[in-house]
Amino acid sequence: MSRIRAAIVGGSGYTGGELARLLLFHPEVEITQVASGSRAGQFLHSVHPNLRKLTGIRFCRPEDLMPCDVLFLCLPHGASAGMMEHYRTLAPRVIDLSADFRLRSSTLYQRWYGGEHPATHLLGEAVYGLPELHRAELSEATLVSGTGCMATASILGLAPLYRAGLVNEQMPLVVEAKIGSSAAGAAPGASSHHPDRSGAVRSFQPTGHRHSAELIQELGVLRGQPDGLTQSVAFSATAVELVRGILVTAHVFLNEQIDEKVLWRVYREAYGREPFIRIVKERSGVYRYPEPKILAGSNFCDIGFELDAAQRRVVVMAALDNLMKGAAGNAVQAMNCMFGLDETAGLLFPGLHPV
Amino acid sequence: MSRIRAAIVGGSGYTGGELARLLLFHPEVEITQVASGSRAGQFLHSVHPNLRKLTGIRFCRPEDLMPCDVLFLCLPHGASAGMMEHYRTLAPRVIDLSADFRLRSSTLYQRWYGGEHPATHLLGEAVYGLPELHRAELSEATLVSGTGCMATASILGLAPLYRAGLVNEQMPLVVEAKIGSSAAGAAPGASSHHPDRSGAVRSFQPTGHRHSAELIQELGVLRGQPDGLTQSVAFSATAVELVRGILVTAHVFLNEQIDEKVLWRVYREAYGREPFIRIVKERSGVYRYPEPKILAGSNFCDIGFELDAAQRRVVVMAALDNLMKGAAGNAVQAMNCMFGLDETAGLLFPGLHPV
Amino acid sequence: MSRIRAAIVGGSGYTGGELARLLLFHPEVEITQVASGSRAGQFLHSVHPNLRKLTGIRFCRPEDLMPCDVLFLCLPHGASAGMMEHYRTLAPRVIDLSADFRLRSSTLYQRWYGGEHPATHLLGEAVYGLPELHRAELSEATLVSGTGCMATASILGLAPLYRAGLVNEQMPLVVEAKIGSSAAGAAPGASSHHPDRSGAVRSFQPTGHRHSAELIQELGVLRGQPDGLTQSVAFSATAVELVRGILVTAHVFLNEQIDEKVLWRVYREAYGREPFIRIVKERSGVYRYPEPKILAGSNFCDIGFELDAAQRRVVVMAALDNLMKGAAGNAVQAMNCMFGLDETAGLLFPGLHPV
Amino acid sequence: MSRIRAAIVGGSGYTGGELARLLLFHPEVEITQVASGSRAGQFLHSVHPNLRKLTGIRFCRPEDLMPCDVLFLCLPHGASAGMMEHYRTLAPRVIDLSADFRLRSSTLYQRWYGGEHPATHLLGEAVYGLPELHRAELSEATLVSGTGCMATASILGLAPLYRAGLVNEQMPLVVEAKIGSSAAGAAPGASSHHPDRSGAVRSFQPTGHRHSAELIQELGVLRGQPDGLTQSVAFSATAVELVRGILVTAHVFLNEQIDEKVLWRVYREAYGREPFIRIVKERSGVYRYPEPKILAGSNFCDIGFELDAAQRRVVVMAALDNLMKGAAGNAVQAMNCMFGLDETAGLLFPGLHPV
Amino acid sequence: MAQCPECAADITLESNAMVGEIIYCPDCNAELEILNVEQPEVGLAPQVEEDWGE
Amino acid sequence: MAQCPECAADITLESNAMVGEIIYCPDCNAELEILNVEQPEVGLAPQVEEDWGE
Ligand SMILES: NC(=O)c1ccc[n+]([C@@H]2O[C@H](COP(=O)([O-])OP(=O)(O)OC[C@H]3O[C@@H](n4cnc5c(N)ncnc54)[C@H](OP(=O)(O)O)[C@@H]3O)[C@@H](O)[C@H]2O)c1
Ligand SMILES: NC(=O)c1ccc[n+]([C@@H]2O[C@H](COP(=O)([O-])OP(=O)(O)OC[C@H]3O[C@@H](n4cnc5c(N)ncnc54)[C@H](OP(=O)(O)O)[C@@H]3O)[C@@H](O)[C@H]2O)c1
Ligand SMILES: NC(=O)c1ccc[n+]([C@@H]2O[C@H](COP(=O)([O-])OP(=O)(O)OC[C@H]3O[C@@H](n4cnc5c(N)ncnc54)[C@H](OP(=O)(O)O)[C@@H]3O)[C@@H](O)[C@H]2O)c1
Ligand SMILES: NC(=O)c1ccc[n+]([C@@H]2O[C@H](COP(=O)([O-])OP(=O)(O)OC[C@H]3O[C@@H](n4cnc5c(N)ncnc54)[C@H](OP(=O)(O)O)[C@@H]3O)[C@@H](O)[C@H]2O)c1
Ligand SMILES: [Zn+2]
Ligand SMILES: [Zn+2]
Repeated sequence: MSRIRAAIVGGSGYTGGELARLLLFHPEVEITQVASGSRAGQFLHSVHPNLRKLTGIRFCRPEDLMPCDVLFLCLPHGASAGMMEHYRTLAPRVIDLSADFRLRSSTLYQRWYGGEHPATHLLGEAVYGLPELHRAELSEATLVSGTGCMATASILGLAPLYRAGLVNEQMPLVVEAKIGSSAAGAAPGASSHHPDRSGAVRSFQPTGHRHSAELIQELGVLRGQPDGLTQSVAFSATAVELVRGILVTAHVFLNEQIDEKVLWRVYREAYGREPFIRIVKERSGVYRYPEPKILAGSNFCDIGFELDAAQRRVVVMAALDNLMKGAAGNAVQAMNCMFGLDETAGLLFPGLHPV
Repeated sequence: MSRIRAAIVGGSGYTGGELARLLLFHPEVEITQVASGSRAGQFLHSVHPNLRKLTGIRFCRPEDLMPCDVLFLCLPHGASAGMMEHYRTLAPRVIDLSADFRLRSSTLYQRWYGGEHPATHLLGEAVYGLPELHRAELSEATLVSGTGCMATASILGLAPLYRAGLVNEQMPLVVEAKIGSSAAGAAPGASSHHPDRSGAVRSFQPTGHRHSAELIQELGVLRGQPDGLTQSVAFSATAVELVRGILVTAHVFLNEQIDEKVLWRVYREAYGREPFIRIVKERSGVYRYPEPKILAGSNFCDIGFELDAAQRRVVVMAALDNLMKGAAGNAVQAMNCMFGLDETAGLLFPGLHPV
Repeated sequence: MSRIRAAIVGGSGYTGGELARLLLFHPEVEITQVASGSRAGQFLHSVHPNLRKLTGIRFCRPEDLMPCDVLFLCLPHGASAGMMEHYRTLAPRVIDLSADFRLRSSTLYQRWYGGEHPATHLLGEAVYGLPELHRAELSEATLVSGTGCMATASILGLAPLYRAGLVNEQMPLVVEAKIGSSAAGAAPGASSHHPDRSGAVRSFQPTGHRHSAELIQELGVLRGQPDGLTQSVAFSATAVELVRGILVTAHVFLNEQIDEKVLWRVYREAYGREPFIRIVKERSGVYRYPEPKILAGSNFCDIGFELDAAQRRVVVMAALDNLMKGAAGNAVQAMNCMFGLDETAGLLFPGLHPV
Repeated sequence: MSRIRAAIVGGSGYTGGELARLLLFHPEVEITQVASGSRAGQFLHSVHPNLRKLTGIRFCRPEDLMPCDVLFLCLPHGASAGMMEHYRTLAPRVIDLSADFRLRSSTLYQRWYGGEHPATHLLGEAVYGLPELHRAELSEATLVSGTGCMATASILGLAPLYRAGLVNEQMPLVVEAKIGSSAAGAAPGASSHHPDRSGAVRSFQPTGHRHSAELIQELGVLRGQPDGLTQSVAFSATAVELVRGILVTAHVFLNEQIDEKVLWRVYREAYGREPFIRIVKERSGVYRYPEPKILAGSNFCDIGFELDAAQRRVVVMAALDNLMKGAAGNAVQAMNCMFGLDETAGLLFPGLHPV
Repeated sequence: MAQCPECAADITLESNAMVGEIIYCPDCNAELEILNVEQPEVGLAPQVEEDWGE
Repeated sequence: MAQCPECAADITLESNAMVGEIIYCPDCNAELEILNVEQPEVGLAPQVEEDWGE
């Protein structure tokens, strides 16, 4: 079989570069083009120095994109929705890593993103590209949305509890995400200036964070609440000293008194056969719970939990690399699903230790 | 007036070293002795290199301690309680930075620390050494307890809301602390080994953290619940890449619909005249909320908040340096209260930027 | 005596902010104005968050500067030279932290900075503001130049060897500086973008670094070579993961076989009475040689050395905080000299450990 | 062909873990055993958390090692030499990552390591396992030594200049290495305690560093000086804030006036066909010279240079990951040479950006 | 004395303050426009939302 | 097949397993003592709580 021809738009950014790295080594894919408005003509390695000596590809201009089998969009929020009709003429399958097609409902979109969605007629077609929850739909999909990096960790961490009906939805769901600097993309600015960003433990948007909407949508689906979870969701994010990586700590309250073995069973049943999810909960050692740093470059989402039986409370921890399982890696996994490939193709790097 | 003669036990550790630094420059204090079991005879700067050329003091053996005006204990949890009678013969005023005398109730102690308290008869005498809440008692106190570093940030951040009766105590209080590596003290081990600790975002004790007990006690007092707050308290802590510093993010739910100006008023009234508390809540710039890194070496606790009116929820953020307002700085402030000195004496360093 | 009235130009930058911090707590100084073109009208703490609650000063426009006793210029290289006549009408004493007046010779300036110096007639008046080498001249000076941060560490580290005539000038002097990100100032850009700058070990200008010129000038003076040291000087700089701090490692070859005690004597004689220089050379412990991190916020320059007797070689290590002894702290020390104050006034902060 | 059966001794350490990671994904290798004295019976992932869910292997006791095709020794210096006869009975090919067999000459060994070598009769058989310099010998070798991590970077960076006879050996060679914390191995201690090690820029052994011996041996071979380079070698190392990675900055002086194109030619000829060496020297962008952080997990050694024509000086920069090209990656590359495999087998991971 | 519309801080106008002038709130750093000098009053100045993270 | 008393993971004993031997749970890394080999059973081995942070 000939290789899948893939192209990338927004290839000079961080998710674009990560996709290029992954697809270069993907056994079934050939990169045909990588577009960049600002770097057209330059070699990929002028922006992504890790790719030096590995490829001679140069960035093309976005307007020079040619038809291909699958097109990855790695543009800022808002940049792809208006152009989506055009992009779909270029490829029968499009994967958009931005937030533009993550929400099914234009109402939910409007509430969290403000303003009308520029292409509401496409919302119904797009699939939320999380293989663990939407594997079957992905095999048929032609328009797939990437997933929010903190949302991915939160949803994967919490899904088993919601699906099992264990959560007391009268009580709030509190989710605290700790996140590295690469999540904000490649454009420099005052908030990413090293002397100020270094060593930061910085709250941004303690309330009203947009990733909440994805939790509300996806956990809602699991609860049979198609208009979104009705439970109170308190999501906050704190930037920490880290380039890649997210750790989400979620506090949920339970309907009933259970013991920890129930949690083990629920998580094992949900994820025992998932190639990219690992349950991490150890009684000894240094790495007892999910730790994002050892996931840099890997597509794993590591998930742990701890029961506070007295308070009928579970603390769930989920870690991933925001550029991998939180963006490009997950997009490749979704692509593998769409094309019926082995889901792990091109995603075998296990992560480093120490690091 | 002659200078206050102060001595330090456990002076080779991190809080002991920080105290030595502060007291060396304190205008009303003279350090008479610094005891260390492991370093006796050596110069202070052999362990605390920042003190080189600033003092010729050498560590003495703990058993060679002589009478003084105030004795600071900087020992691990459990080490001072059993010896407290002895220490009190050495000085009319003792400040114990460990957890041994933080809790008023031996029941609460037993629940959270496990085992009988070794000196229950002293529990009634000890004052929880947080000047912002116990200033009056401190002026009379002879046995003062230091405060837990994460507890201090949490309590100071939340006290105004609890005192004002704004909190819905039917809902849980969720507190997530992010904390640097110096909080674990000076003894090396596998979990502090640099290749493994560096860049970590590591949950430790997601449930059952002992600092919860201090919140329960102190917020309980503010609510007229002398046996401790009855509200469900979900406290978790995550170690992040930082040496000094804590950021606490607390989620509370409110009794009533309020607007943000009410919060401004409540916090201004509580802390407008406090020398070491600053309200940090800005509409622009990079440092909009409390940020621990700029507090390294300073005695400030910076506090911010954000209202989620729709969900009747407040997110409170509080930052401090665990070795300063979270330990040694606060202990000096408490000492200043005990001796009727200007509360800011010896504590004027403002912190650095950038850093 | 009334306080010295000091004003700062370029107060929104890093050295300007550091000066503001130092002068706010200086016992003999009162800050009259802090000028900023971009932030006029805003409070100092909107840019320098550590100063919140400590001062109500607002930035003024540069054109609104009024006469004062001493004016500090914290502008980029090239911005002050052309305006110097104007600044000198505002204050009888001017301290310029930029590189514009560091070199005595317009030839040397042209060789290293390219282009004619814009105010050659002032070069003769300006004093290289390093108190350890130019204390006497400073007491008379009206125009004082700040010193290059890496140059300061290098010169202070090497001066004793050169003055003592120990160095074999037929062999090269090799100086390797490791430096933190704040040395590049407050303006964000691609090279200071956190995901790229974080964890970097990045060579910049491996050859031809301008700080070489200061070494050549100042070490030349010590060798009686007024046109600059004739020895081959190989200076290179590497940016490392650090916000504040410099470590310089210098390799020199010696004229004669000596033993290490000679070095001890030479350094002791040079620096035994210097308040801000410490010799750091220990046989045990973790901090055996100068370490910049414990100097953050302090005005110390720590200096160590090691003899390689077999090769007649000395390795000199010198550490400092680039914003303190490498810029603002040194400028305050120079001001203290100019006004005949205690040289340590306002500069007593000892630095932190751990940090 | 059946897979090569490989076993690892010292598998609980950092280089042992890295080898396990590499060999697990090596297309031609099967790991038969991983020995550890301290962890026998435990799963690999209890120490190397990145390997969770990837292998069910448990550590065996060193005394339970069974015959295999190739044995990797990942023990501290001094631990393997005395046991080497025994290890060679277990496998026809042994690769020892320690320093025990790096030096050909027992005299050189004695000068730099002190004391008699415990197995001098084997020194002649061992091959210095750097494929770029000893590819042919490796194909025949039965005892191969790993290479010092800083030595590897230095030798690879300098070899082209020495081979080309460009270096003025009357002048000193000055090499300054910057290095991360994983180079010191997995055992915790005071110098690796995070609060003290974090942000460090710490000189260790400014003179007399043992890696000098490898430079002297290998560069000597290139100059036809079998007893070692006679030139004065000044090697120093500085620990910086980094877990993995080395940047070496070397200053050499030249015999003749050349222009930079000569250097380009020399380096291209030396390394144009080397799969793991890249010349990095760009005129623009952020990554103009070798940068270790983007090499984490990759087997590349990136090399750059800059000419100071006026002083007939070249500054050479070389970067690598100490656990990869500096240890385990290079050992796998050497193994590939020994078994006649594609040299890049199992070593394709390109490194990450950003990171 | 004017009040900050964002955080209700007391804002003292300087003697030479003019209507239309932009000042900053000392507490919340809001950009404020002076609306009235006699009966001190300030309003929030229109502000572009900067991107400052994620 | 034995069950981990901590996390209920299936634990397969090796053919040469002996009563009293210490093994580890592949899922939760608990230290387990083999209590019975015929009817596979394991119990939690007494473990000293290490200090691993704060
Ligand atoms: N970073 C993450 O961790 C992460 C995780 C999950 C999802 N995402 C999403 O993935 C998308 C890309 O993120 P990123 O981090 O890769 O961003 P990025 O590094 O900022 O890169 C975005 C690229 O898009 C191009 N671009 C910028 N503005 C544009 C515009 N107005 N119109 C068209 N092209 C424009 C730029 O390339 P040229 O100017 O060269 O064309 C730029 O390199 C975003 O929507 C983000 O929300 C990111
Ligand atoms: N680190 C923080 O951020 C922080 C904050 C708030 C409160 N605290 C509390 O302050 C206390 C001291 O903390 P730290 O961080 O300074 O600890 P540390 O760095 O570990 O120092 C404790 C010192 O106590 C001495 N010591 C150790 N074990 C002892 C024992 N069994 N009996 C008597 N002395 C012993 C040791 O000195 P010698 O062996 O030389 O005598 C050691 O240097 C602890 O109770 C801690 O909970 C710490
Ligand atoms: N950073 C260090 O470690 C260090 C050490 C030693 C010496 N120095 C020297 O000290 C000087 C200041 O360094 P810094 O790090 O403070 O720089 P910085 O953070 O970039 O600040 C410089 C300030 O100068 C003002 N400015 C910028 N461009 C200007 C221009 N063209 N004309 C007039 N004003 C301008 C800016 O303020 P407004 O736009 O608000 O007016 C800016 O805040 C430099 O000459 C530097 O070489 C720095
Ligand atoms: N780290 C690097 O960057 C690097 C680079 C190049 C070369 N090397 C060399 O590679 C070797 C291993 O380095 P490493 O960093 O992997 O060290 P490490 O992390 O300290 O691991 C060494 C392992 O050897 C075992 N061991 C320790 N002491 C022993 C002894 N006395 N006898 C037998 N076994 C012992 C230990 O395992 P058990 O106790 O469980 O058996 C330990 O896990 C060293 O010789 C080092 O110089 C290291
Ligand atoms: Zn305001
Ligand atoms: Zn188990």
